[in-house]
Amino acid sequence: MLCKVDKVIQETPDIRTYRLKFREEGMMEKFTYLPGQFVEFSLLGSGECTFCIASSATRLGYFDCSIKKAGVVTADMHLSLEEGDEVGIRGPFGNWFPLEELKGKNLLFIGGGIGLAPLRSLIQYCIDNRNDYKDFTILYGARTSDGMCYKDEIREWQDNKSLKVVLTIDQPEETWTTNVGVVPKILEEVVMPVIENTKVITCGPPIMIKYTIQSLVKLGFADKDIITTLEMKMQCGLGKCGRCNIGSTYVCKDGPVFTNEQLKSLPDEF
Amino acid sequence: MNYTKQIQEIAAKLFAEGKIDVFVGYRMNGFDDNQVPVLITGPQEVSRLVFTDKSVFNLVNYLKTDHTRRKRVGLVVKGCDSRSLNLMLTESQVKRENLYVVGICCEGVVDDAGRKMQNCTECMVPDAVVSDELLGTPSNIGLQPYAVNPDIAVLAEKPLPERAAYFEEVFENCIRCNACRHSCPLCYCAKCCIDQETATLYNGANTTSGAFHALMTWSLHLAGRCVDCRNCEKACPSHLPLHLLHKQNESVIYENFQEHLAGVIPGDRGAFYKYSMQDPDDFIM
Amino acid sequence: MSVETFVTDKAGLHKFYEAVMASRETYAPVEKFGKFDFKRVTRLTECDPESPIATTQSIKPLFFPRSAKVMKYLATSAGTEVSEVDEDPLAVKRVILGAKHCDARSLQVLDKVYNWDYIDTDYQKRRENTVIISTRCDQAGTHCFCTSLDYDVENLDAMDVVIVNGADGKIYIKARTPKGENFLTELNTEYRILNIESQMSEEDKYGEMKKQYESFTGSFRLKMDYKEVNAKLSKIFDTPEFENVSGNCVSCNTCAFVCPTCHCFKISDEKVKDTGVRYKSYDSCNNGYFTLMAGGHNPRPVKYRRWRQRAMHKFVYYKERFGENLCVGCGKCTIACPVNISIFEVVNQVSSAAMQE
Amino acid sequence: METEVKDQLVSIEKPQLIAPPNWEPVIMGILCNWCSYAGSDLTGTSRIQYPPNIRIIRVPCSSRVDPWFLIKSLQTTADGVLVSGCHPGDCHYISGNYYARRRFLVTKKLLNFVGFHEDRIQFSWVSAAEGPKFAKVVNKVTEDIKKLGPLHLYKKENFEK
Repeated sequence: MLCKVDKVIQETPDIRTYRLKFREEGMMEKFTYLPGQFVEFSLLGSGECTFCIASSATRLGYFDCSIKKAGVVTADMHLSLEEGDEVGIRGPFGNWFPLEELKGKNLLFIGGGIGLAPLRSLIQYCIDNRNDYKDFTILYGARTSDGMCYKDEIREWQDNKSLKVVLTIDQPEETWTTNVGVVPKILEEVVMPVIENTKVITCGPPIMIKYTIQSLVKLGFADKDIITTLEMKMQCGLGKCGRCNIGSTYVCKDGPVFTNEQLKSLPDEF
Repeated sequence: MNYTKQIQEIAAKLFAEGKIDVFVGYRMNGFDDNQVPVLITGPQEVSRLVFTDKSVFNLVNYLKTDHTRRKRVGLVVKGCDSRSLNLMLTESQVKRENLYVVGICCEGVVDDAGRKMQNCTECMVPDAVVSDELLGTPSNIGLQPYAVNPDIAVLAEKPLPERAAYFEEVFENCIRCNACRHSCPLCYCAKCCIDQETATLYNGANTTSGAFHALMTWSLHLAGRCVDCRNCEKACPSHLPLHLLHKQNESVIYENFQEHLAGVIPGDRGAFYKYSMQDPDDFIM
Repeated sequence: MSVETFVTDKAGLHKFYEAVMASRETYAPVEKFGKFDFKRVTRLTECDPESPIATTQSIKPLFFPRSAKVMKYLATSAGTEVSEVDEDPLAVKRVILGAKHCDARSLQVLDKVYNWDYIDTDYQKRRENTVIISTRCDQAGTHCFCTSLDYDVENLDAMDVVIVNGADGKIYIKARTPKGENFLTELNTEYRILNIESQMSEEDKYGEMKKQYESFTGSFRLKMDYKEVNAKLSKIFDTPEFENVSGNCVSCNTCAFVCPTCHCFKISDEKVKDTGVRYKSYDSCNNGYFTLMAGGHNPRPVKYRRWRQRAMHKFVYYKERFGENLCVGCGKCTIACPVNISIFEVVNQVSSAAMQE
Repeated sequence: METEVKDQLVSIEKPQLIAPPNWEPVIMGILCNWCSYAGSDLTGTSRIQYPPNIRIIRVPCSSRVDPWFLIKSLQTTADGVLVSGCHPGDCHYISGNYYARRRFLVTKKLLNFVGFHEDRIQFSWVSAAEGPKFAKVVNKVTEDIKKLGPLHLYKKENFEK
């Protein structure tokens, strides 16, 4: 499936959001996905890359992918993929956040850096179905204030009275007025979440996930209430190439969304 | 040639004195009379060490792995192995003070069938050139006149299309497992240039021309450095005659620059790292 | 109606081979550089279907090629044109001669991964169009341990036709699957003139084949109890023994490339100016970059972790997921390995060492 | 749909076993920045004609040319390669071309050893003042390669008759 890049948003110096539309009419209707799933981008001449969808299917007509410059393909994308260009898309693959289970619960989203992208999909979905959920907290951390993506959208969320948004950066900056500190610290000191009837959804760099889960467990969250999305090198997305194996689990088929309970049952490779 | 006892004694002594963390040697492979490398980390395993004329693998290869990095290592080297060690030292890949080298005055090793390996019959530096301790009687044969490898001589006689067809078969049989590269002590780059991920340069596809590209590049990067230990050829699952490429380079380098033995002199960096005003120029317009 | 077991002698077998080669595109072990590999053959003199030496690579490349084009494209100023690869050699009906039991078995194992969830149609097509004729080994190789694994070597139905060398130079040819029966019925029947035992009953023939099998199983050097190994390995993820067994591994990819059941691949693009091809080629979990992610995070940066993945995937993970061991006991990896690391030794050593703790 | 790859070149370039009537060779020209590239510039500015078959890549010095550039270009599209640098002694980096000279010789001999005609890989020294020489060199290389015909790497029928 070929997609046309509709809009490029430079979120931070090294993160870009691509808003994609299908080249063929009517494909968008067939392309149904749920928050948490991912697609395989293929940039001709550079290769394939896995990205999660950063928008919700409730926003019709397009989907977003946020891409951080990290490897060869992503570097090529930042270099050459502009509005009006075409990319190949395979997907959607993988599982999704347990939407049914989340209904009627308090939600706490914890994102770090580019890890907000998969959460954004779920956040959008939940905002669009706001009445199904109770309290709504977003904790988002980044290295610097520059490194925060979706700045406009965060402002929107902050204006939305039904959401509580907590932002933090790792190092103090002159213009920054709110919280400073790494995510787990803020989580314990500032957010002080309610434990009952709450589901936590977290995503970020591996090191952040690790410590966030530790402090969540310390706060008293049950393992099954902590949901995360894993990253792993993937190439086919079809459960064939064997790259994303963790134990007998294929991250591309059985993941990328796991609860902490499931994570614990996997071999300790991460 | 059997230094099993001496090597076991040396290794035990080194462990007892606390001079090394790892000893790299050979052990019996457990199913026939051939040997495989072994990394020994304590005195209790010393009895597994052996050394006979079946000790073929070049152990210097293990100096580039994480098992030996930043550790004090004892290892056994034959003549050709010591030359590659010398090159690694020259190219600052290992620190001499971290090594305890047991040199062997090699009388030639044999292949699976018990024949003397071809490179051993041609060997010009049988005695280890780097060592803390030398086992055996040095042969002191000194520099010998250079003789072109017989395989090269035969192939060079053949007309071009025949050679092309022969090498096409070689490249076609290559499965690109990169065992040659990984078993070569002098291929220590963290990321090989053949594994570049840029699509214009990258050559991941497992095709005949991909193998051509990989093997040719590999052999040219080793030209002037290859010590003819034939680790690559022994490692190749397809039994490709990889020595042909190296020997060809070696013969050209010898004929034109009179440099044919890499790694014999400490600090000598190989033919491609120096030049002379008298180098042949006639092939250039 | 099932085709009865055909008994013949050496000459009849050669006639049979010739008939097979005349009927379809044939692949058989061909010697090159002192090793055997499956290649396209047209004459019996070119190949050696009964070679006692195992081929370097299994028959896997005939079903899952070393490198396959997935697609190609042409980028012009008017837009990008993506095309699928046009030629289609998959429709050709093929025969493989001289495959060993382990080779044939590996396809049964691979079917599992290729037929779950997304079905790999190319692989399927190749499978359907190929008849595998297998000669039962008379003597186990140094590194073979197929009888110690979770499949019935004697009555294996992975190959379509099996050839057994019985006593007194008698050779038994038997179809094992409907595909094999159809193939034998369709085959030019000229070779059947050399039938030397027309009176023998099926039971007697089976008995003769059984005898050969028993002498074959007696020749194994390596024997283990796969159930024990499976059970032990699944409990010992964190054992330091993996570090010891992987010590002399040189991190090349040979074991996975020659393994008949390894199926990991990588996708790579190659381009020249505006055109390019996307390939799907073998990859190996022993390769240091295998799980290296773009951000620089690598869950398996060191050798013992990669070896652990390899051993556990073969004997634990695949078993959990698909109910089979991802190892057929062919010993190809040990032969090909530059330092002769044997998967048999690794799993046994690790499981026994971990139990002692 | 995927097909087994025997020869990847065929898919990128359509296989033509015999040189078609209007076939023009593609020659990879790798020129050093200081002498040969300036030389080729001079050829252009002094309006001396030379064949358009050459595709020029500029490198800082002829010793920047790793042998695998040559191998890679022969493996993909080029029918021949020309590498050109400063005359011995004129190197901008003092000794780069001396090192390069050794490498070129070994590369050329090795490629010849595995079945390439010697004229596929050619080298020249062209200084910044030698516009006419550059044209002459390119002319000669193009002529040589035209004589040899297209290079179809590992296509048996057409491999360096």
